[in-house]
Amino acid sequence: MKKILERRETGVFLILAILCFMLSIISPAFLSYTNIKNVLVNNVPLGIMAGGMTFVLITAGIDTSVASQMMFSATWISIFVTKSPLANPVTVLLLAAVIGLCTGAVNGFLISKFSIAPIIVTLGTASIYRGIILVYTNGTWIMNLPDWFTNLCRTWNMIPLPVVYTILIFVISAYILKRTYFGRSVYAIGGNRNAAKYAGVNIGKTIFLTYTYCGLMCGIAGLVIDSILGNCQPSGSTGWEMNAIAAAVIGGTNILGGSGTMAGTAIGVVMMGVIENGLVVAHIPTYYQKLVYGLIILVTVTFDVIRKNFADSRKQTIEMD
Amino acid sequence: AGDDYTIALISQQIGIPYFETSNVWGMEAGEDLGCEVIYTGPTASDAASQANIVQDMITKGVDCIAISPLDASAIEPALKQAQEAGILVITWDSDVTDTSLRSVYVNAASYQTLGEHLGERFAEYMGGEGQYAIITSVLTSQANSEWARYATEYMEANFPDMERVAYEPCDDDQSKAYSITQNLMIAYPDLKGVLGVTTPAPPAAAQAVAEAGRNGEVVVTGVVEASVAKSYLEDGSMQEANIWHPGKLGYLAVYTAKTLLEGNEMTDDMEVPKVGTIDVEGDQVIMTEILDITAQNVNEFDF
Amino acid sequence: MIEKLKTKLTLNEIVLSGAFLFIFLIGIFSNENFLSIRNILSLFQQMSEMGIMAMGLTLVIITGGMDLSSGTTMGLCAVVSGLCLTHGIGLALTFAISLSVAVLCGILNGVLIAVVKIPPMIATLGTQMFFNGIALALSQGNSISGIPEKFYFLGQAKVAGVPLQMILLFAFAAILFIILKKKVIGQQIYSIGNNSKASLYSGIRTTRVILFVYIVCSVLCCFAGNIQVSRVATARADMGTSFLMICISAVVLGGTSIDGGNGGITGTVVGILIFAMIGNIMNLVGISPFWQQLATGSILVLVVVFNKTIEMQKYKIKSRKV
Amino acid sequence: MSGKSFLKMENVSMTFPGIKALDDVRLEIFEGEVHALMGENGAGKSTLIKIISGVQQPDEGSKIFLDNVEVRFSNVGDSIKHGINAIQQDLSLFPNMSVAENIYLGRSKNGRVDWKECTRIAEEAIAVLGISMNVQEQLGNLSMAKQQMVAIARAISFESRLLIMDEPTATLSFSEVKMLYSIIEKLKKQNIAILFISHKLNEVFKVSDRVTVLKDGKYVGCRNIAELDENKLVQMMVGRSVAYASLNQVSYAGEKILEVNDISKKGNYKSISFDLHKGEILAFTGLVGAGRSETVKALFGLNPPDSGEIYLKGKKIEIKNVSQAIKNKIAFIPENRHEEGLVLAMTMKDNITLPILKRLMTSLQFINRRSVNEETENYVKKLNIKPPQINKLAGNFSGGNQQKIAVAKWLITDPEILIIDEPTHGVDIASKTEIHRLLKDLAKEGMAIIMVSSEWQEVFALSDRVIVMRHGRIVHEDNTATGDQNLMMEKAILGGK
Ligand SMILES: Nc1ncnc2c1ncn2[C@@H]1O[C@H](COP(=O)(O)OP(=O)(O)OP(=O)(O)O)[C@@H](O)[C@H]1O
Ligand SMILES: Nc1ncnc2c1ncn2[C@@H]1O[C@H](COP(=O)(O)OP(=O)(O)OP(=O)(O)O)[C@@H](O)[C@H]1O
Ligand SMILES: [Mg+2]
Ligand SMILES: [Mg+2]
Repeated sequence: MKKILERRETGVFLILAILCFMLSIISPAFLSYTNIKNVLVNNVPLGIMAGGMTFVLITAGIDTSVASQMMFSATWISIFVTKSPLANPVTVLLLAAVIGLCTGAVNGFLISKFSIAPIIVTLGTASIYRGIILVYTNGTWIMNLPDWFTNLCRTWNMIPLPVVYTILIFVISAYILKRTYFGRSVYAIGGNRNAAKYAGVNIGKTIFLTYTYCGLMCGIAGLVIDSILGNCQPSGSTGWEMNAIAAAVIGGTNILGGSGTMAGTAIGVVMMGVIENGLVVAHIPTYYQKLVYGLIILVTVTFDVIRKNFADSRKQTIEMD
Repeated sequence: AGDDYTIALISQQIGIPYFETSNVWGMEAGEDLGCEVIYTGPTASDAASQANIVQDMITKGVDCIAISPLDASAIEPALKQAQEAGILVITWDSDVTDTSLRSVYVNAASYQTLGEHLGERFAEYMGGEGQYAIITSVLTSQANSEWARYATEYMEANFPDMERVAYEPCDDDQSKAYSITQNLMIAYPDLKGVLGVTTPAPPAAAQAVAEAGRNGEVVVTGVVEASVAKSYLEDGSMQEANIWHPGKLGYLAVYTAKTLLEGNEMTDDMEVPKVGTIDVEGDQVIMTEILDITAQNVNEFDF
Repeated sequence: MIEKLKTKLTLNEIVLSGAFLFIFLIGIFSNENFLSIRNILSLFQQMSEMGIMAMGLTLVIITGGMDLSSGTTMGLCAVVSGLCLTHGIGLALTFAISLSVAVLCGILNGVLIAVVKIPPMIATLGTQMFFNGIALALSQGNSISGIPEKFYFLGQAKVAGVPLQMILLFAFAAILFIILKKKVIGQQIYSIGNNSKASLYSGIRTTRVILFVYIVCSVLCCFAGNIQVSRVATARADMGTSFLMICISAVVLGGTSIDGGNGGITGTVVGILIFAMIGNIMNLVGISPFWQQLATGSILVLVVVFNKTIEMQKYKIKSRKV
Repeated sequence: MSGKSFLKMENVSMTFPGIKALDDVRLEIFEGEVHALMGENGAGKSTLIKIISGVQQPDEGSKIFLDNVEVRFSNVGDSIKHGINAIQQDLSLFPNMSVAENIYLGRSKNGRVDWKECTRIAEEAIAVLGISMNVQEQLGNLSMAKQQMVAIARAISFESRLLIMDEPTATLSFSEVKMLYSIIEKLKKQNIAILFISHKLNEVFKVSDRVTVLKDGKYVGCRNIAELDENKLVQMMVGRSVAYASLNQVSYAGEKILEVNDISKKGNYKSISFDLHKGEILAFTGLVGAGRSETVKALFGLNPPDSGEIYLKGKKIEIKNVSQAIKNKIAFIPENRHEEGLVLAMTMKDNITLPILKRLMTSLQFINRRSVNEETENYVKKLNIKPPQINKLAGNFSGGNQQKIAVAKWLITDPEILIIDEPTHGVDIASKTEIHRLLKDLAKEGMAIIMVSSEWQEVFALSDRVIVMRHGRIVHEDNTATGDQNLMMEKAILGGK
């Protein structure tokens, strides 16, 4: 019990709960099945990206190319399913994975091989990935994705499939982080890079794999967003990388590396979704929505940091009788 | 070499379907008329970078700048420079505030005409009553804001029983438009219609409506191309698309530019190949009708 | 001569100059108008806003910080100026109000970062949305036109044929250069970027210096905003938002380490110039702007990778020789 | 001791840009021996063990043999696989992870992490040290001393054949050091070889069997410890003999300058009262984690008290932040010069003049390069900093000289009270005596000095008065010259009545 109270996620979860409670008073429809489903489904692509981002942030890195990677994958997938006779659920999933692994691996390679600051590499590759699909498609949308494809993300017997996929992905990712050598190396590198090296962690390989994994997540997010929307807008989702970072950080991932959990990120993503949904549900005038949104995020983060600083300053630094 | 003109066809933003249609037709016009057309525009809705592009086109020494201004006044200083450099300036699709800065405005419909038309058509499907919402691109987009404003004013004046409950930006991102529509239907259970004044909005709204199983209960109309609207019109989730032919507009812009460069004039009731008859009123070349695209006639359109 | 240069210049400066020359040559050979005075001046006119903002960011990044809110600060200041001007407030007062808003933005960032100790990326991610929200709320999303003509001097006037904002760009560059290289605060900025704890223990008022840096950054964004308002005779809340990523890229391209502690203004200006030239050349040649995005990203990655490769190579050779 | 050779290194060279850290060095370690590696700061000791543990790769031509088979370690994993484990010089742990995981990490190579196994291994390792600790606790929450113990537990928990310790005792005080000795004995019995680096000569003579000495990256020699005495060893290391004289006979104590009255801070220190006089060297000692650093930091505004008063020259003052401390002419040289003391990536002159830059301006308010250089050179001479290159990056000096730069940096502010935390932490014997002499000279000129030190030898050699702390409280105070040294030690371990 005490453990649960101590955990970083508990605080955000409480804030989220209070927010939901307030919203449900303002509008009873907020807690309806449809609304909850909408909030969850709409944030699935962001959530999957934020999951990959969590890995990257824990290593004390950053990936500003996630949105570009997602649309990169989404664009090729939509072209594939509309043009190719080979397209079926298996090949599409394979394609998404391969594309994601490739874009992620390029990031990972550049970052680990040349030890360049991740933010620079990913800023660069973000424009490259986005540039490639825009040049290729000229920005035109790819419309009318086939039914079998959009059905992959339909609601089945009241169960929204994309949410199921996301839960699955999060559980697997949490398992990787918690239970595998790779996962623990991710924490080790973020916590103390030199110490990790001395402990025999292969830094280059782990960093490479981290970005590749993040790419894989983005590739899958691309598949899901296509399937949810039924068409593909290559210029879409700009700026989502910041949302993904914000979601992970709100969920307790330390941007300086070393800590963070999938559960936290899941809460962070839902929190972002609820705020966005809540602003509309609470009938806040459009012009003030961004203001309120920024304010909530600022307050959440500030509150958390102040709490942590205070706890640190009160910390027993030596053993006293 | 005198008739080897270079025309810069500058759109508000490249990479959105509407202007890509103009691009394709504009290029075609270039080939038909034997002049070089450079199609360009900012990659994001950023008025200052459109001004940069105009400056670079002046430097490049094009003969004519045909521009659809992102912002009616932000582009004026750059156009002034173009005029000073002796370059023919025409506007198309939307106009500048200071009309002395351009020779001709190739007009499909003024903000007011389209805005009111959108309102009228939308209201008809709504039955003249009920709550509705408008989805725009970004709050700072001038054309979209103006259309929304005129549509709202029209409905306020003519249908007192209609109430606009929300005005939301979707950042020209269809996934955001989609979730906004869902949110709106939750926030306003009595919502009876969604008007999208930017092309990603109506299809996304239609999809959200269809998924909620409320086809027809929630009216969706707005500015969107026939090809994008087609499947939604056919499955009944969208009622109507109101737009002019953006391709023909691009074609007409290039045609007008070429005509003026050659020293000729555009005249009323003139027959423009591939476009049709046009009206000329003062310094505006007007491409007649706004298309009302419905499930019945959607297959007649090729854009 | 070359030997002398070699010892004077760092590796990054050589690579950067190489990239610059390369793109410059492409410009010359791809379009005859590229080298015209007119084009050069308009190039500087176009890059000055971005350049001024990037210089502010340079300072912030040298302290090991980050200001993601700089773009929206620029938009906010633009909207504030626009509103003042269209409500008949005089030029001087408008500037004063706009600058005070910038200072407030800088103080908010600085306090969150230096006092509350929120990591800069996170703090400014929050203020980014917040400032943009204020700008949107103030302008109700409209673009504010009808800016009085007396305001046009800032972005449209020329002094002896040279655009005023270009002069401003170089003036700011000179001032910041002197601050960084010759002033106490400059050295303190570098030392905080290198080791903020040691700096604190050395009696440097790190909180003040960080506040100063974020305020300077916001003020420069304010200048960039006002110049743009004047140049396009309109004020919009979204002004500057598209600058952010390019500016960060340019700062890094210019040799400032993203982890702080080193770098300088000159590199940043060259970095911005490179990006501006890419856009300019592509416009002149008539290549789709989508290629610009591709080219910008590729140049960034190529230069940085090239830099690192040579560094590693040099390291190997050197260790063999000794 | 003539065991079987376990590790043999020949012709080992290591080149960094611009410096040859190791030049044709050799080293041979037998099974089950304790081998000391000695040398001045910057002699290349840490570099050599980084090569043995696979952190760094030596230049071509270097040869490493294990059991007379030539090997190459391309990463740390390789060396661990061969049974070589190291405690690196800087504490290499993960503050965000639990104690258990800190000990366990680096083991599971087949991909899975077994948490039960992890806890088991950690508990066993801790038990071997004979201390008790909750292994699920997050490491960052532990005191520095406990963290160091975890590092040791981690190293011995591996099935190693060679255990390398790079200055393991630098942050430990004698009771933990004693424990370490017994562990070393135990390991020796299991035929595990130990490579040991320390600047404390007595330690070396106590535990080691053989010693290899390096100087300036070159091999000086390898001896049985029995063949040596302190003088001979120092001669090998430094090239001359160094007198480790006791300096505390002369006291220059004058009028009272500082009075601390019953200051407390929750979880840090409790009821601290003491006086400080001009020209006096007051030592704070005790076990690591006794709260000495916390206490002296309070005087520099880094850890302000919750209650109590501080009087400077009879006037009550408040020191809430660093700038107030500086205004009151108090200077503080932190214990960790890398993290807190120096800006390593800046030149020596920029480091030294950083605190007083505002004074060195031209009339135009620009930094006056000439006076910066002059001031720096002045202190380079005064403290005999080597090499006297004022434009060299601080990080490129050897440890002892870095410490001198840190001292210079604060002397330049002309403080009345100098607080110095672990003045000779990790500093070699020659530099240590120089720093001691320097501190004494400063006291002679009237400066009041507070010194925190874990090294009894240093405390007794240098200070006029000693304050012993334990668990955040003062348990004993005495004059060094007249006081009973054994009593002091006892108090530090067992506490006062
Ligand atoms: N990464 C590096 N880059 C450049 N020079 C280095 C590097 N690491 C060590 N050196 C240099 O190599 C030499 C030997 O350093 P090393 O750390 O091995 O000394 P040491 O004997 O362990 O000294 P100390 O007793 O102070 O720990 C020093 O001159 C140091 O400056
Ligand atoms: N749990 C902790 N959390 C954060 N910092 C800590 C913690 N424990 C110790 N420290 C820091 O580590 C440093 C050394 O701590 P230690 O417990 O050794 O204190 P000390 O007895 O004052 O130091 P020493 O005896 O080594 O001079 C101090 O600066 C202290 O602030
Ligand atoms: Mg060492
Ligand atoms: Mg201490």
